[in-house]
Amino acid sequence: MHETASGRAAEHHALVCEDIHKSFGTLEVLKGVSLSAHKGDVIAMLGSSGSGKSTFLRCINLLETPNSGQVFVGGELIRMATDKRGEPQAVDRRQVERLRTRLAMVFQSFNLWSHMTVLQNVIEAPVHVLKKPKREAIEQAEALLEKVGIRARKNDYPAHLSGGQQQRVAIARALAMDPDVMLFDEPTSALDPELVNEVLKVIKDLAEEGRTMIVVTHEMGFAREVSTETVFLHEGRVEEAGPPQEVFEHPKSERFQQFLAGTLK
Amino acid sequence: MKKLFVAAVAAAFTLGAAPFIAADVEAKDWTKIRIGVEGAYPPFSETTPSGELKGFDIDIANALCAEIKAECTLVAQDWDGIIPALMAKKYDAIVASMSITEERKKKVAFTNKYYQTPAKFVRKEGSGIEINKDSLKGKSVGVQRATIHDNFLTEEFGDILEIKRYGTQDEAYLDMTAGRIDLLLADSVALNDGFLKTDAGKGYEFVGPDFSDPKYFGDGAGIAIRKSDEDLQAKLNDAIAAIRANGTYKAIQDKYFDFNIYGE
Amino acid sequence: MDFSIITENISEYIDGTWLTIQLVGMSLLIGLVLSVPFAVMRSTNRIFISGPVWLFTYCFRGTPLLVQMFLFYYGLGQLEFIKELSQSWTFLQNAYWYALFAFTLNTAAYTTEIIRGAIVATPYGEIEAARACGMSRSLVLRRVVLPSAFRRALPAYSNEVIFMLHGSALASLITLVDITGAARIINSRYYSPYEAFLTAAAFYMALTFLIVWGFRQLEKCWHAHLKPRETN
Amino acid sequence: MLDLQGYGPSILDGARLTVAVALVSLAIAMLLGLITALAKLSGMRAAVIAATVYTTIIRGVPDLVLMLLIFFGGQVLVNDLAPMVGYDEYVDINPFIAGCLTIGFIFGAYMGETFRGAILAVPVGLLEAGAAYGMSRGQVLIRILIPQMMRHALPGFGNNWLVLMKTTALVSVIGLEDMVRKAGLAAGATREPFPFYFAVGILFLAFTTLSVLALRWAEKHYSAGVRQV
Repeated sequence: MHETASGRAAEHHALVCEDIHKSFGTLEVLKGVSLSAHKGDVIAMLGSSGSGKSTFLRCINLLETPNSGQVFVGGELIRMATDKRGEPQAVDRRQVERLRTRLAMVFQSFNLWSHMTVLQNVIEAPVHVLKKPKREAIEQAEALLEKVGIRARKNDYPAHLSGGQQQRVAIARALAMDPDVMLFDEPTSALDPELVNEVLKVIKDLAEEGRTMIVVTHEMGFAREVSTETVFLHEGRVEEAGPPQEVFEHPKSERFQQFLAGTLK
Repeated sequence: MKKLFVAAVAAAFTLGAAPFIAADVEAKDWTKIRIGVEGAYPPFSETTPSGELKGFDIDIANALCAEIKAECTLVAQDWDGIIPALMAKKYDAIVASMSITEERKKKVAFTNKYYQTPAKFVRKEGSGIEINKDSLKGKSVGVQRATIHDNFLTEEFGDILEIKRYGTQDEAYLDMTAGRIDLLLADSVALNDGFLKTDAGKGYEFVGPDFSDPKYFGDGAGIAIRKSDEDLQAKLNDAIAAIRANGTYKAIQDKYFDFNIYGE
Repeated sequence: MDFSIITENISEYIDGTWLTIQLVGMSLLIGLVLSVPFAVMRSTNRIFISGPVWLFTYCFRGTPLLVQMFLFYYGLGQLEFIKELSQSWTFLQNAYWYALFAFTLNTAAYTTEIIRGAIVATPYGEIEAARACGMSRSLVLRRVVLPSAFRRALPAYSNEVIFMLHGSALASLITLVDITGAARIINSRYYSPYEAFLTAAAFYMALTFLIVWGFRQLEKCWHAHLKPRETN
Repeated sequence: MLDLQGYGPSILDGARLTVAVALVSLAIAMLLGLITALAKLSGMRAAVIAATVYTTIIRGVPDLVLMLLIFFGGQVLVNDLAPMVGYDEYVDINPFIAGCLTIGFIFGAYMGETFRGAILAVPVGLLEAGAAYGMSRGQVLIRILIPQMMRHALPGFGNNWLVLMKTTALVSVIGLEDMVRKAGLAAGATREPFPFYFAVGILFLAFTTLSVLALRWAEKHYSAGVRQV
């Protein structure tokens, strides 16, 4: 498998996904989606709800296991097979766990651990998964919290923070893993409109630093301004992809035109 | 939900509550007497599979009732509540092999004795336990709670023996055969007929002397009544004398025992 | 009320209290230790793992503790091999261990269901976030699911502790002299139910308040994340 | 096996009594529970204090101790009090009544808490609507509050019922011939406790199972007219 042309090409990419298919029961959500990201790429994924963009993102770190297709992280193929009941399964759970530490994810609903304080949330995985010394993890966490502008609240519990603050903590939590690729799953969709910008600003700063990111979003302006490549998904397929200037100004696909005009629901 | 509630109450009453609930208001002419018995103290009183009471105490109670021409109801009651229930007027007399002791006389009145037997220890054959302070040290002994035997053990051996107290004599027998206690102390006849002579009692034997010190064991077993009911006490005393004289007592005794249980 | 009965026999009650505390404390401790793996097993969707645990909790929660205790104490005592064993292992002759055994399994069954309920109620997103960090299954369980489940289970568990304290009074029915056992001895010695049982009731009340107070302290530090935000 | 050395029928007899005790106790508990809940919500100082003391005592003292206290102490009390009010004959508290009263008394406190929560869950608007149509306070209580409350109370009620049923085993201690005591007598007489207590365990399990099924049905039934979420 490694010896395919794409396999070799994958070695030069931070992330390569090839022909991902995913079905839930009889419903085929992804019908062969491919994507590759070089180091420093910011890929914005657009699409109406039900287009499969979140599912695709979850297939990358195997929160959902694809029915077929290949995922390479830093050139390494995640090995998958089908089990006795015909369900796709990762072959080596250890490998998946190891690769996930390099693919940090930020969720739509933050998913902070409610029984831990802000600081505990951020140092949890570095200490217990990456086995960093606790002191070092705390130092790093405080710097990251400073960066997302929320260090003053480090001893509060998530339930006592606003949505925007929680999402910034979640971003700090992801950064603490020092990941190769960051996955954002509609990071601003659950936020009140006035809180959206504080989160987008943090993500923008990360893009400017040269972080490799895949952002599933509804924020068109953000995609246009920040991404190096914009991908439009429709009904489980890539309808349009390319540099933002190109796709936003000269959209080829009729559906993407409708989407931009706000008529595609 | 209201319907459900009414149905529940109705069901409960038809299921067998009703007979219990009628308030008992009776005049004290002693044509009706309710007698408290135990039901777990063979051979004096025990419960058959069908739930009936039988035994020496039961027969005596019925014979006495017949003698005073009263209509009797037997009420089964666990031992450690048997005196409080009498005082609370749950019944009028206790025919349950209750020894006549000074301690109890502070609370209730007694008729003359209707039998008298000594207390004895039982041990497992071959256990080698003797009834002296050295041999008994650290041994465990089963006894029925709140009996004269309990008092006797507590006072005389409480410091060296481990006393295990049971609600019924039957439970003490169960633990003896389960090997959890080294000795039993109880009425010798109860032990003999209720335990040693049964299948379960094989391999166990009496040990040590008869105990009948009146300080603990009183003056035999009598019928307890409330102190205020002197007329009933007189009636019962007459009845005991009568069944002793007319052979009824001997007939009952011979049904259960092959010796004179009345004592001296 | 005759207070001299109480004062003269206070040492019986104090000894009884000590036994009650031992029985309740030990059975709760062992029961809790058993119930955590049971609850985890019960939460899996593999029937041959969760099934036996379900059966265990169903039987122990569906029958009275009194019957369980009698079944263990008198029922097992009847069996030949237990009789033989207790000849060499004399501790088997002591009612204490049977009471402890029955209480432990009983509380383990209830606690298993309490913890299982709390595990099932873990927000799924928190589990996903942990997996997305690369945590292994056991690490997710240890660091995220169980700590948050324990916190959620605390109020229900404090009730279970109080029920267990109440249930321990049954030990007096198999010759043990706990608080209730002391009261029964006093009652049968003096025929004074008020003095005997009201004193016992007072001792239990004191223990209950102690437990309630203890759990309140625990909730203070464990439930900080649920408190409404402080306004300043 | 069903014969149990001749004691089978007697244990079944005891089972009947167990059910009777459970149902009568339940009736008492529901009544007391409703009174307690209304007392706590009444806002009247004396009523609130009385109800709080009641629930606190029940939460603090084991059922067995309460049962022994009411059985041993209650009879003495009643018969000490009876002459004072000029009633000279004896008043009999038999174990059935003592048992049902005790269990009803205990579970009245738990039912009270359940009902209180359930009443608080009824939207005030519904009661106001009743009042707006000219219903009296009593009518609002019986026609609207209680039927509405029942649905919210059902899960807690079911729980209390399951616990209550198992608590009936305690009446065996005060000499009531329920199935546990029948099993005890049979165990003593045959010297073989295991099969009897085992049978009683199975019977309790059967009662529990039946109750759970009935409660599941009732929950469906009382959710009629309520949208499933």
